[in-house]
Amino acid sequence: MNAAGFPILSLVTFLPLAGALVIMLVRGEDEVVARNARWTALWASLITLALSLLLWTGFDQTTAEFQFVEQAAWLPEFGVGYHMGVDGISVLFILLSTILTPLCILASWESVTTRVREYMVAFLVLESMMIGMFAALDFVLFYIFFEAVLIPMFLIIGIWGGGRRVYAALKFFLYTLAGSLLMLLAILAVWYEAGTTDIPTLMQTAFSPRMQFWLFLAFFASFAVKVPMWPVHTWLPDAHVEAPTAGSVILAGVLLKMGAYGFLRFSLPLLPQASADFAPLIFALSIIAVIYTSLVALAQEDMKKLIAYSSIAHMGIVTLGIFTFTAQGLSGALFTMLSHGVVSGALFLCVGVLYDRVHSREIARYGGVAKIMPAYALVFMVFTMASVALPGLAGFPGELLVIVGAFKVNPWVALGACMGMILGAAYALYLYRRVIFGKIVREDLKALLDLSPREYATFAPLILLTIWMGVYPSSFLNFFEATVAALVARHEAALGAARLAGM
Amino acid sequence: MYVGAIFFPLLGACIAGFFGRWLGDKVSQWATVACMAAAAICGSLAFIDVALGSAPGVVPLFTFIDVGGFEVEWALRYDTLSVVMVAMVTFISTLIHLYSVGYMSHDATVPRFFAYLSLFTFMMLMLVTADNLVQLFFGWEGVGLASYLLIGYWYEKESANRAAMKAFIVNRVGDVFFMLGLALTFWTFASVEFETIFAGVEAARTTTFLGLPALEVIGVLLFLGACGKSAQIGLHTWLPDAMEGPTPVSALIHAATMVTAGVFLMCRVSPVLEYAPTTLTIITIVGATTAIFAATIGCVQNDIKRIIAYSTCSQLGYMFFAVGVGAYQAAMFHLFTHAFFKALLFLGAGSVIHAMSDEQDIRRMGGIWKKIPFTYVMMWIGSLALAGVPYFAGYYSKDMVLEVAYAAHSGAGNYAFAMGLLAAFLTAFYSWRLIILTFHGAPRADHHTMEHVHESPWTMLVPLLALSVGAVLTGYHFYDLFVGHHQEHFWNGAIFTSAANQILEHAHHVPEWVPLAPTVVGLAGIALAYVMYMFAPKLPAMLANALPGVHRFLLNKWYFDELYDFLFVRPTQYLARALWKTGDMRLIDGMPNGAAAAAVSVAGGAVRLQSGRVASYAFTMIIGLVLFVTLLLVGMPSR
Amino acid sequence: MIAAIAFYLFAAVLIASAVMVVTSRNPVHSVLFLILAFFNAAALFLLAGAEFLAMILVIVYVGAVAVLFLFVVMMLDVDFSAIREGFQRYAPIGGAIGLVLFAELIFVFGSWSFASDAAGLRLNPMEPGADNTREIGRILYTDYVWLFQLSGLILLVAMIGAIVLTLRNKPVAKRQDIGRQVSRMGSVNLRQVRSGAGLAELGIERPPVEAPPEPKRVEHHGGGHH
Amino acid sequence: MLAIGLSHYLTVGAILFVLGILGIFLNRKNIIVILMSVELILLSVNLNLVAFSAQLGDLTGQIFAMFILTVAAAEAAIGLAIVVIHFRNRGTIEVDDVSTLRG
Amino acid sequence: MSPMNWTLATPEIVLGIAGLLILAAGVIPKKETFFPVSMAVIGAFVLTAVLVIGQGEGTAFLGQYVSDAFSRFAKVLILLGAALGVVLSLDFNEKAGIGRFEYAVLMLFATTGMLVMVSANDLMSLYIGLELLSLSLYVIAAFDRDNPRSAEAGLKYFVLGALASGLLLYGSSLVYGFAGSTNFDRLADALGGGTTSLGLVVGLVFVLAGLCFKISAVPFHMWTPDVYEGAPTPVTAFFATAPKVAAIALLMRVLAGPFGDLAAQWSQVIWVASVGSMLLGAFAAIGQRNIKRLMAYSSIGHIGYALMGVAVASDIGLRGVLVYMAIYMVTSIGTFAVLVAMRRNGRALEEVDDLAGIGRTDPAMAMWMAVFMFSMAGIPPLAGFFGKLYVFLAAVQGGYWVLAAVGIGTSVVATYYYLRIVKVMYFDTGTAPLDARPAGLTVVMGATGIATVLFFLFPAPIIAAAEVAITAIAG
Repeated sequence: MNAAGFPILSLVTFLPLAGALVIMLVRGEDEVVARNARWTALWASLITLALSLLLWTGFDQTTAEFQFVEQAAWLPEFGVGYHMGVDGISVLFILLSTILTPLCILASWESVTTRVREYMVAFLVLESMMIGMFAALDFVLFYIFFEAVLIPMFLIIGIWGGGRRVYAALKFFLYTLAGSLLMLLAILAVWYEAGTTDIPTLMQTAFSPRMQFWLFLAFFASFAVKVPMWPVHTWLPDAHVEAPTAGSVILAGVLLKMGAYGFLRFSLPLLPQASADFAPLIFALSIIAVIYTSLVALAQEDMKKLIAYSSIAHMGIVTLGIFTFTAQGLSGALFTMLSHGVVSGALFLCVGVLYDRVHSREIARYGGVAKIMPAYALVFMVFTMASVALPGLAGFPGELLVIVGAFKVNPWVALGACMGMILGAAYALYLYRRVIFGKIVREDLKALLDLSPREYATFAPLILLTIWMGVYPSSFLNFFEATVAALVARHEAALGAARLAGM
Repeated sequence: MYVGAIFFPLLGACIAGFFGRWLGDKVSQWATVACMAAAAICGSLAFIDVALGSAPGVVPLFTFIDVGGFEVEWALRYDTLSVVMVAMVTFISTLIHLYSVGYMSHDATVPRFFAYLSLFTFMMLMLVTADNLVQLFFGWEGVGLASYLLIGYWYEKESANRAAMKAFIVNRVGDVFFMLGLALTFWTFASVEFETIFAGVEAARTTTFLGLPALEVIGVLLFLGACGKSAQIGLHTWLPDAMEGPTPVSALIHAATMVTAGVFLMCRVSPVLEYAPTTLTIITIVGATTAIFAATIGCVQNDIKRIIAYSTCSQLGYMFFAVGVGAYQAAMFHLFTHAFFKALLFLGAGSVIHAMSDEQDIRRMGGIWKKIPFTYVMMWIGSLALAGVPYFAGYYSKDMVLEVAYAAHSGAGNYAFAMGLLAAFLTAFYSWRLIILTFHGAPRADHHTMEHVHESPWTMLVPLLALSVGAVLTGYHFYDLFVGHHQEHFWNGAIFTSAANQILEHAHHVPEWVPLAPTVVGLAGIALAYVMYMFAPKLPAMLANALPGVHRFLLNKWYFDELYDFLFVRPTQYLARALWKTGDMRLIDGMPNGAAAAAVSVAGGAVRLQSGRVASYAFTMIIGLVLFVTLLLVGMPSR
Repeated sequence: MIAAIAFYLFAAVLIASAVMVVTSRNPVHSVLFLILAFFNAAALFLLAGAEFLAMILVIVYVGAVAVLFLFVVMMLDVDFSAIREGFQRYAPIGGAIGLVLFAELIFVFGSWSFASDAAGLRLNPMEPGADNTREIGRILYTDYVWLFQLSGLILLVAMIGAIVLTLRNKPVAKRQDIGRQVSRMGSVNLRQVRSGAGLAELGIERPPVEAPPEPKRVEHHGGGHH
Repeated sequence: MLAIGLSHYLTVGAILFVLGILGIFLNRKNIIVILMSVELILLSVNLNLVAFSAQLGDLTGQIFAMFILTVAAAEAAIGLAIVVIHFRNRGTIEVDDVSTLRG
Repeated sequence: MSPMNWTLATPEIVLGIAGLLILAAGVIPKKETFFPVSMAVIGAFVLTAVLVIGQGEGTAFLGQYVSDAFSRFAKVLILLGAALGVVLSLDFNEKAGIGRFEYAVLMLFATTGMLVMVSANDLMSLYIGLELLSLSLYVIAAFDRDNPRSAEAGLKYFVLGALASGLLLYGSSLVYGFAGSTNFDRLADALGGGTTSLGLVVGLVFVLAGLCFKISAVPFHMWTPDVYEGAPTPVTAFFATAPKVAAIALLMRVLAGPFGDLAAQWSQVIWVASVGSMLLGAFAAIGQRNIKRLMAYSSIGHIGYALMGVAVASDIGLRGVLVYMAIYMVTSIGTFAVLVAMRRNGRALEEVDDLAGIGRTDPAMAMWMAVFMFSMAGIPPLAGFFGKLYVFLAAVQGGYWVLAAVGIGTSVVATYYYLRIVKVMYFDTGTAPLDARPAGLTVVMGATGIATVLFFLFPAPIIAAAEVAITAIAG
């Protein structure tokens, strides 16, 4: 069956769902239900995490093939099957999802007090869908998971969110839905054209340039919204600001990766010609995204909004890297996705720590926090620095690789990406300075407590990861080395073939 | 030993940083000092082994990145160039740690300070022992971080925060060019390992990039990176502001070590620069300009630390133009000696500030030399070394730098020589202006402060003493090794000079007046300072009144900050707000929101058709029917 | 020739009365014109040889449906004078649409053609000279028994519907209750009466009339105000 | 079979049909007139069917017409019943008053 | 000519006779027999469904009746919908004072009509079945006779329905006139002859108009919102489910069978109706406050999607329609179960805002309602997504890009108002909890909800069944 000897991917995917079911069945007093829901959710996600670690240990880094493959009939007459598997691109994202979820549950331990059961159910369902999306090797299956994520996220933003949560939730939902429906059309067209939706099979299929053009546009519509790329990014700040802390973490940590993952998984391998043709457009949009959103971030007055805008900028780096079609650019993009998942998730957790205490995200409301919460200040500093791509922390290797990769394609693009580094430093430090540094002017801030043990437990793994990724990135890069190499090779082969055909 | 020299400071940083709260101030600060001392011992041993024993080596650690040929290893490269730096950094850092024990004794968060300091040292050591550009960049940014943290150490001070941020961001601007240079290096040499690069330089001479020789572009990019870190003109604005940090920090980072990283980088990539003549010319001109530019500003500043900061800036200019004319060894030599006397000056200034209850404005000092004689002497030694008075360290190195500039016999070289000479004069002038205003004359501080003026504790004085020894002796002692007859054996290939580059040789054969000239102008400067501030104290004010434009121009630091504010900061802020409020909120969000509004109005229209009247409903049906019949009768052109 | 004249005559009257049905101000007049229209249509059926249908039309429509209309019109007791006169304000466009539809239909009829094998596809070809009523009866109860039964169901539904919607069990309404009548033993006295005895002799027998319940007396205590 | 051309019958049918339709939607008076207009439409259908039946020499059309008559009677009954309850509720059977449900 | 073959029609005959017996049994007892009669009716439905499943293939009554896989598929769906429709009415009608046994009997006869419709193989059986259904529906729409809104709904439905059946008949007469027969098989023969005439095409359009009225496709949809709003909620639920399935099944049979050769013509008409329905369904519902009215527009939109599959006129498209309708029906019943359960202090509620806060006060119901709304919006992995998937697949395969694009656009718009309901339930705070709901509704909600959620696990059987069904009419 696979390296683990049992259907590990399905288990990892659906275990959280089982946990959700258990939680739903809990009955009793509100207090008891809430407590049980929390613990059940935590255990479910921890067991999932433990299982998913088997993926880490069992993964064969030397091959670009799909591993841990599972196949079952689902809709055989349509050529649609239940096909799961991971390669170097997806395996780490599954791990990212399984790591972030328990942390999110921990982070919501006390801050979520209403409708705890539903909250935990939503989170576990969300986890399930995310993992499934990364593991799906069938286009329709992928789409199902891809879209299903919207439901729990919509509820999480809408129910446990802030003041404008309704607007934000609706915007989030409709924006992404509009994009992905176009992708659905493209999937159907592919399905019709190739007679199957099995991704490994599709990768062997060559589409006509005209078809590629339209398919790419449709995919682009969906993934660009999800990434989000400029100018369809405005849902993100709103969603982030209104979502509860853990929601923001997952949103930034995993959901944003879905778009870029889509580019990597579908646009590049399936549509090499169109990808190459559209690359300049993507570059332009990415550079605009990097500079534009960094500038906008500089003007923000809300902590979460600032970090949200910074996420857009980082994702600009990611899309840039993907479309360089170089091993460095692709690896860099993947690594940036991972590191951004950890780092921006952690940054949102940092904001959450303050929000839990003061119930305000307004930057001007704070100042001088370092004085009373030194440990917190240190944690925040680590992630801020990681976010500005300080070498030795998680953010750096990815950006370095992307810039190196981009430099080959077009030095000016690389320069644009570098501008993001400067501006990134500016807004991140500006935020840090206004929140953490300075004198405490507000009386109520003086009574704040430093991190609690639970918060330490939340941050510790993230800090470790951040440093690990920064110091020893090759332990992660090795996972996708083979896959990326294969991807680049295939891309070049396809382009070469097209060029030959053109002559 | 090699590893220990680098990682002892990190150990110290971790102890103080993570456990400082439990260990207490005393334990953690002495733990870091001990770690630093261990590192210094390791560093000195390494110096003896590698530099004096000519046994370079590389200590590989583990793989950092390996993607599609982009291979980066964590490794410690020990050759003469790095080991000079290691020894110097660990030694001075140890002294400054010790000094800080006294200086920071009244601070609330001592462990934090020591953790930062040790962290900085670690990063600096990583920088100098880097085996490849990426690792160098790691250290490069790492020292930037430490510098940011230390400048902003007193985070409750708004100005400190501002300065810290400025330092980081201005450095970032330089770093961006570094990174681009790194990328270009990789695509030119297919590697970022120094060994491979140096081996491939010869072959890469013909490579072009955007129509320019790739080596030149790499050189310029890396030089721009170095400009940021070493505060060359244009990117220097952060350095004076960085004086917001505690004085030991200024001594360690903004005088002795970090700011010289740019020079170190230039020397490190000497094989590339050797084949990039245009780049060298640019470096020469920029360096020379910085030297004179910073010196002019230094003459009118009133903050004791800022004066020394501008002096540092100016001295860095010297080093750069030495690099620019191809005399890397001379640059390194000046770097080496400068580290001692500039650290000495800063620590001395710190001692003064300590004595004056944290007063930094020299206009409110004066008349204290009898109360703190030891410091006074130290300041004298430092200033003498700085001014290039014979037999002090600065004399040897500065002379050498000016000699090579002269010996270059190029336009840029001559310009550098002239500017260097003028700057030497100004250097001497402002050094003594500082000494005189600080120590002599009538006390201008208030009575209360004057009563508290006292000599510093021994932990501060011992480092001063040690540095003063260095400031006196290093020049004479290391002259032969660095630039003299043993230099080739000493450098042992760590610095590459092409066969055509015989600049050191030429420098030893310059006309007689050239080596004398710095001394003469230095003494003249000292004399002028005495005239203006000791004997005719009204003269400066008259001069300022006579040339108001010049004075204001210098006082405002050539209006660089204002210019940048106008060119970059304000437009950025404006653009940020405009993009947010107009771009995002109005234009981009306007589309979906507008679409939503449109949908609602369409909905209103659709609903209005539903009038509730049976007759209209029937009418609609019939219209539909007629429409369909017509459609089929006429025939629809296409679906 | 006579047939043609008859056709035109009946058709003209039919159309005229149809117009009157639609435009007549008084609904009673409309119903009456509708009846006239039915009669004329029946005549046209006859002309086309559908004698049975013609009869049914008269019997069912005129005899039942039209009368039902009349009945309801009368029953509802609407104040017709209050009903607004005239057409809706979009009568012109309505008329135009009607005209277009009519024109299209005419256009279609003008180019009417049958399927090439229409004759062969007929299910129930008429025997020449066969009796229309007999033929219809024959196939309606045999070949079309399925639909015939279903039509019965439709009528049943109509009946249920009409009853369930309009029938009200008002407590005051007098209804025959056979069960009660049959079981009514004690309250009615049966008495042997001599035959030939008239009312004058016997008088009118009436059930004993219960005295109306006394209004509840209200106790006034103390004469105080409530 | 037909004494006069098929198209004549069809034309009369069409006129009746259009009149019936106009009666439904141009009528502002009472609902009962709408019901009568429906009867006119059904009559026109019957006329068509009979005409075709005669033309084709096929009895199916007449059978169809029979069923239509039956159903039309049932329809009339139910229609009137609904009109009655509507009148009971509202006290009017004016067409334009049947418009409380809208939007 | 096929023989009479009575036994083939056993399900309908049994149902009809059961109806008569139940009617008789219901009249006799003195007290109101609504509940037992309803139970008997449900029993009759179940019995009929069993018979339908075992029904043979072939034609009966000289070709007026046909039984094939298609009719069986549709009939099972219809019976399921009808049975659940009766369940929904049980408690509601009692409380609304319309708990009269005739209601259930009329539902039974309406269902009989539907069965006749989907088995119709002749224009006449089509008409009779349709009228049996329609007349029953007119009555139950106005069943709450003392409620002016209900009476008005009945009146509107009746007037427009009568007009629609007039159009259908007029069209039928033209078709008959062209082909000389009303039998579908013979019509197919006549049309297959290659001769088409304008008269036939116009007749077809009239027939289509009549059928489109029943499925409430634009522009024959006008009755839908008013009737949905005015009729008692269980009646609305019934309207929205089984008759829709029956009518669209009939439409498919007519179009794919006898008129299959005219696909080029009717496809254009259906195309327009589809686009119109999708657009109207998406936009008109946005501002609605009455949730029944909203559901009316929603159902118009859904019919638009289903018609997309019809317009494509391919096997895949028709199969998509069947799957779509099956899913739509189940989801709708669930939704209406929730609407029927909306009652506070004994008073039935119909406003969207009345759902406010039930996410907190009645989490189970809110969850199911959310499931239904997301499913209707077509969000995977819920069943509604698969329905859309199949019709979109058909559109893409047929190259109907405009249809697909309109479908996409309207999906997004429509999602907005479905989400609004979820928003009201979960994000808003309500005033007071709703009354406890009867167990029957809970069961219906749960069953349909679970079916909606878990459809993705086993989609294959229903799709295979639809495949077989389509082969029967189009193959």
